[in-house]
Amino acid sequence: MFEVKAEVIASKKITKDIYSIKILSPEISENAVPGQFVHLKCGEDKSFILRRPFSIHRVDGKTFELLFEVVGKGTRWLSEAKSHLTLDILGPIGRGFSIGDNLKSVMFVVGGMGVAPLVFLSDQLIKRKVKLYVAIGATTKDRLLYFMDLKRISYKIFVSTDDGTCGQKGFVTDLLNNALNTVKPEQIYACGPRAVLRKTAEISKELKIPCEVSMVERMACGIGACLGCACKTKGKTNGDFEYKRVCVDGPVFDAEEVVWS
Amino acid sequence: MFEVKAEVIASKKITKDIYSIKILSPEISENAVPGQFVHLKCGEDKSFILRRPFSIHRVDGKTFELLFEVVGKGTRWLSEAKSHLTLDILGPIGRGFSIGDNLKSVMFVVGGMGVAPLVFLSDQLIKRKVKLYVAIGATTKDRLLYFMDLKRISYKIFVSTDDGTCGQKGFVTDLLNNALNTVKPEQIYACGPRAVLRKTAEISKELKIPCEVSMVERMACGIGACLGCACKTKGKTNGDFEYKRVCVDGPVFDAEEVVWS
Amino acid sequence: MRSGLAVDIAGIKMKNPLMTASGTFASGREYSKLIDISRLGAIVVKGVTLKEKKGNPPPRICETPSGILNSIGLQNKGVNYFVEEDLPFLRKQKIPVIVNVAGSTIEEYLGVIERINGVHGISGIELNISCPNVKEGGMIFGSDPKMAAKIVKKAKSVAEAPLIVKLTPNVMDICEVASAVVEAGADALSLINSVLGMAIDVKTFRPRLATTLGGLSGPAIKPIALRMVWDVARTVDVPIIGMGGISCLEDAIEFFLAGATAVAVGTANFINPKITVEIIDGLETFLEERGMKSMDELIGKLKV
Amino acid sequence: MRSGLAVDIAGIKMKNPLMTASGTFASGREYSKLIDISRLGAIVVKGVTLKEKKGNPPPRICETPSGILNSIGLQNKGVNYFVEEDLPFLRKQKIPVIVNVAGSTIEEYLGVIERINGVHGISGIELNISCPNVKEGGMIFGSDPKMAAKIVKKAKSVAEAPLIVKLTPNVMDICEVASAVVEAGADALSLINSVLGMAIDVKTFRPRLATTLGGLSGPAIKPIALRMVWDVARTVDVPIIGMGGISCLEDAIEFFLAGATAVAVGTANFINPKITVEIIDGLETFLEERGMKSMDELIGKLKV
Ligand SMILES: Cc1cc2nc3c(=O)[nH]c(=O)nc-3n(C[C@H](O)[C@H](O)[C@H](O)COP(=O)(O)OP(=O)(O)OC[C@H]3O[C@@H](n4cnc5c(N)ncnc54)[C@H](O)[C@@H]3O)c2cc1C
Ligand SMILES: Cc1cc2nc3c(=O)[nH]c(=O)nc-3n(C[C@H](O)[C@H](O)[C@H](O)COP(=O)(O)OP(=O)(O)OC[C@H]3O[C@@H](n4cnc5c(N)ncnc54)[C@H](O)[C@@H]3O)c2cc1C
Ligand SMILES: Cc1cc2nc3c(=O)[nH]c(=O)nc-3n(C[C@H](O)[C@H](O)[C@H](O)COP(=O)(O)O)c2cc1C
Ligand SMILES: Cc1cc2nc3c(=O)[nH]c(=O)nc-3n(C[C@H](O)[C@H](O)[C@H](O)COP(=O)(O)O)c2cc1C
Ligand code: FES
Ligand code: FES
Repeated sequence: MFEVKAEVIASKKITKDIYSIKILSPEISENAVPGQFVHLKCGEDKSFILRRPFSIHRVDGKTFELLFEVVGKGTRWLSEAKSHLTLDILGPIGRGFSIGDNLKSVMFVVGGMGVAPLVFLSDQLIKRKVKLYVAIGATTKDRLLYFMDLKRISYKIFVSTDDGTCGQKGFVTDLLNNALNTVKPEQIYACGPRAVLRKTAEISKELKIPCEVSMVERMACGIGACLGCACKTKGKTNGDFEYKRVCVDGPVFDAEEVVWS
Repeated sequence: MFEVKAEVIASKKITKDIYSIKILSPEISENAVPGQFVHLKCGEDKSFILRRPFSIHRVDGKTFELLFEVVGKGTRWLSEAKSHLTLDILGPIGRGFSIGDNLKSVMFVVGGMGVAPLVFLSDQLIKRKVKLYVAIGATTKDRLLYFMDLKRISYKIFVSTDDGTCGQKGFVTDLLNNALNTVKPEQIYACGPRAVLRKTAEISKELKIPCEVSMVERMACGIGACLGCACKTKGKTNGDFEYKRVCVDGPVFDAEEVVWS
Repeated sequence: MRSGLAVDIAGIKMKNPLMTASGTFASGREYSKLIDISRLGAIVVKGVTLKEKKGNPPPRICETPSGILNSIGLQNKGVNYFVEEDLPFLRKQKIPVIVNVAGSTIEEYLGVIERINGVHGISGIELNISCPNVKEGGMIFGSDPKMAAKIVKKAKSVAEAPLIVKLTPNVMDICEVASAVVEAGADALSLINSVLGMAIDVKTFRPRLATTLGGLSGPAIKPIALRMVWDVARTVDVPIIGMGGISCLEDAIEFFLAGATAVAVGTANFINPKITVEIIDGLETFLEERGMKSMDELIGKLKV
Repeated sequence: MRSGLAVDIAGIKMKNPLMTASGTFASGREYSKLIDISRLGAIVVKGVTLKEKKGNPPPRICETPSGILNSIGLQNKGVNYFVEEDLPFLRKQKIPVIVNVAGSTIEEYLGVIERINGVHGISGIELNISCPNVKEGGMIFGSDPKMAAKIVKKAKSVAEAPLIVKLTPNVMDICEVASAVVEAGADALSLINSVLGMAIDVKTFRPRLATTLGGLSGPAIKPIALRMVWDVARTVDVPIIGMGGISCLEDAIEFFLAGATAVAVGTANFINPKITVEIIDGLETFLEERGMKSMDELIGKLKV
């Protein structure tokens, strides 16, 4: 992990409220693995605002990209960051996705913004010639981010939208059971709202497919010191539990490890 | 008094840490009298920072100017305000300098940034063909703001700097007694640090020259409601006192009215 | 204005739940140049004492992170001046006027109440037993449940208008004081007054306020105020006027959810003089968008 | 490093007066990746209990104006784990290590103290009778002067290392508690712990913290903390560790002027991990520029 002052190289509006930003940092770019995140200072020098966590969306040489949605003051500020602005960034942080050595086929379960880290992961999987299936859902057609890219690189793609404007009407997990009747991935990676992760965990457990989920929690320090970002996980003995830190013990957890209740 | 959203027309660095800014607002410009001030929101929309008071430095048609020194976060922000930025301003506020109907000659006593409202006042006095004397002081030569302009329009100018880089070494009030031996203004207007105002008040009382001083105090509301900006003044009966509001009862007070202790 | 925003504080009927916090709005005259103050749910005036009070020496104001410290010290011209000079203007606004009553002895409090009893145009009394900026009275009365109950009981026996008691946050257990004053007859509570604080100028090594200590207000104290409103709302059965750091619609809604029947805006007026009416407009839209018919669907509706 | 920055807290010799606030720096390992923690005056570790404590459910953090609310709930793996797993790393830093001791019963506090008695590498004990985020113990002990004195007396009779007592701001009169615990044997005081607060999500109508209430920290509480340090410093004769909202050099200086012998930085670490060492560097320059030879020329030197 590094603390760097890194320059914004480019920034782009993807669709309403969704932006991507490209940042120059050899330290972070060259050390990052898919699933890791950066912890970023938003706002002017003197303003007191906690850093905000963002998944590493894509890496290209000495640069990396973030993909984010404007939901509050931090992301609003970031959406206005222009080229040449210097950002204060901690990263790369956390446990990323684990990619088994002889992995042949995987399925992504993507809910909304959950696509962000999975694009980085897909780049690595494609390099390794892993067969990719994708189940992707969003509230509406316009929010199906990277849909065409994922369609192009995946062997098969399953789509849902809450309002039915594209693919099946409903949640992405509604079509997961059906999808898993037709394709048999060796591994599932899920990223999205908690409800999506939870349901995916259930289904993959039933079908005995290993599954990793990328958890989201409010963070303060982002480096493992404050214990703010608790995720309830199974303890060493049966029935016991332990709060792990999403920032450094995760954000990617084995779905079986998480206590969802 | 108005609350206006007014556009910055121009902004200029005068010297180290000192800036002027020109603002378009017919409401404020056309209603202002010398000595009044505006109460200005500094900082981005959502940041919580009290408004800051600034004297109206100059008026030209529908525009007015401020002259200010960067001393903290509010003035720093204002120094970075670019043309076209919209400012949230309350003004014009307060009791300005009173100019007697048949006034023939006046003296300015200026300490440092105190020059700001006196430039506006001088414009009006010159129009009325009042004879102007100026006693001006600053820490050092570079801080003698508007010195050449004041020199040009004044009948006689007396100068001091704390470090002796221009004029007499010492405070402006040190040369005031001497100055008032040579010139006999009917009225004194003083603006600057409290020590300058106080000493000027003493001298003018001794010499029985009417004197008005422009007071400075921390402000919250700036419109007379919070009683934050107290200035100790003489009460109705002997020995009694009353806290008046610098924002609306001042900022210009009769020097005799103020309790200086 | 829809009647959906209407609330009732101990018989004081307000067309909406937005009030001004005492001492931040004087008697409304100044702000009436910038907003239509007749749109307010009610106006709470600056603390009034029996005789003129000069207040504390300057500096009286300083800024802190997301807040301000003040040490005004209840400067006011006394209750007679208020009734004769300020009230006529307020009456014309046709909104409830609530008088913040202060004093350094119980007798003084009672004297003010007696003077305003029956005076036309006064809808309520806010008993200020929580001012942190005076040496005598104020917070001292409000910190001790027994003392607080004693003064409230006497005030209640004299007061003709509904009696709202304003509580200080500078206590260990605000619920204890709240219960005591409600028991003693308070018709409603308002909280919180400012929090004791201090700031130092590191250039001069001097306190930033002439009085050294002052009252902290503004967004910085919002989490503290909200916690206290929530605790008190579950403890007593009288309506609560919530305040402390409210500076936007969302802040106000937090207080309603926590159990406040009405809210007061203080320090935020200094930054945005239009904030009260903006919150009124925003609140109307908020209820409308959610199909809520009255404030009852919001007040105390925190989901825990 | 100049010796001019050196201070002594009840026999704990520190090369400079900058410490970390308990619970914001874990046991230093995480931050050691970003700064040279051996430069700190001392490190105060996260609260340690006798047995493992699981802590509170998430969300445990939320942001407020110039502050944060937390409800960690003293999650830690117990004193044995601390001594065996964390301490060896800390010993290598060659700076004083102060253990923040917590518990839900007096026996538990004493148990922790006994376990660390005589353990090499522990320079002091910070008795945490002020945690707002646990149902039992914590703040309850620290709010009542008698209870506080009782536990301090017992702790003092057992403790081999200097005993620092950490006070809660959630009281009416912190001086009363301070006097009681000093009387009972406290060698030093640290203040303040976080202030009870709350925040609500107006979209979901739910509290932002799973526990509803949490502890407010960060710049928002600085005026409150400073006021308490100033009051306590004039009341008791033991050294004070000041904390609450320190996020830059000027903030630290305010606390020294108010009477703190050392200061601790908490929440600000989360935003700028280098803040402690930046303040150390800044403080050295500050003294130098003013020709001050030691911290004594700064501590308590407020001009009133
Ligand atoms: C490991 C991790 C990776 C993330 N990666 C991405 C990403 O790649 N792209 C992206 O758009 N977002 C990502 N997020 C979420 C992102 O951190 C939040 O959206 C951001 O912090 C919001 O900041 P804000 O100031 O704009 O919103 P705020 O004003 O702080 O809050 C607005 C609303 O956003 C939600 N929110 C805020 N912070 C969080 C958080 N930490 N976790 C969950 N919900 C939150 C809450 O509902 C809140 O009410 C990630 C979060 C985590 C923990
Ligand atoms: C009626 C009036 C007219 C003024 N006119 C001018 C003007 O024309 N040009 C100009 O440069 N300044 C003027 N001032 C002072 C100006 O308001 C302050 O310099 C400004 O508010 C500082 O804001 P800041 O955020 O930069 O500083 P802050 O960060 O708030 O404070 C930095 C330091 O500046 C000083 N300071 C801040 N505010 C005030 C204040 N209200 N009064 C006195 N000292 C203060 C204090 O020493 C403080 O420590 C005027 C003040 C008043 C009351
Ligand atoms: C300048 C100022 C003056 C105040 N004067 C009074 C007063 O006279 N009586 C009173 O009960 N409260 C007084 N208060 C407290 C406010 O009414 C309010 O309780 C407090 O400021 C918290 O609300 P806020 O954060 O919205 O300002 C005053 C507050 C300020 C800032
Ligand atoms: C996340 C977090 C965890 C904390 N844990 C502890 C703790 O275990 N023991 C303790 O005495 N104080 C704890 N505190 C309180 C801090 O040590 C400190 O007293 C308080 O945060 C005020 O300082 P600050 O504003 O600089 O953070 C914690 C504070 C935070 C923010
Ligand atoms: S955010 Fe601090 S431990 Fe994870
Ligand atoms: S600043 Fe509020 S009365 Fe003058």
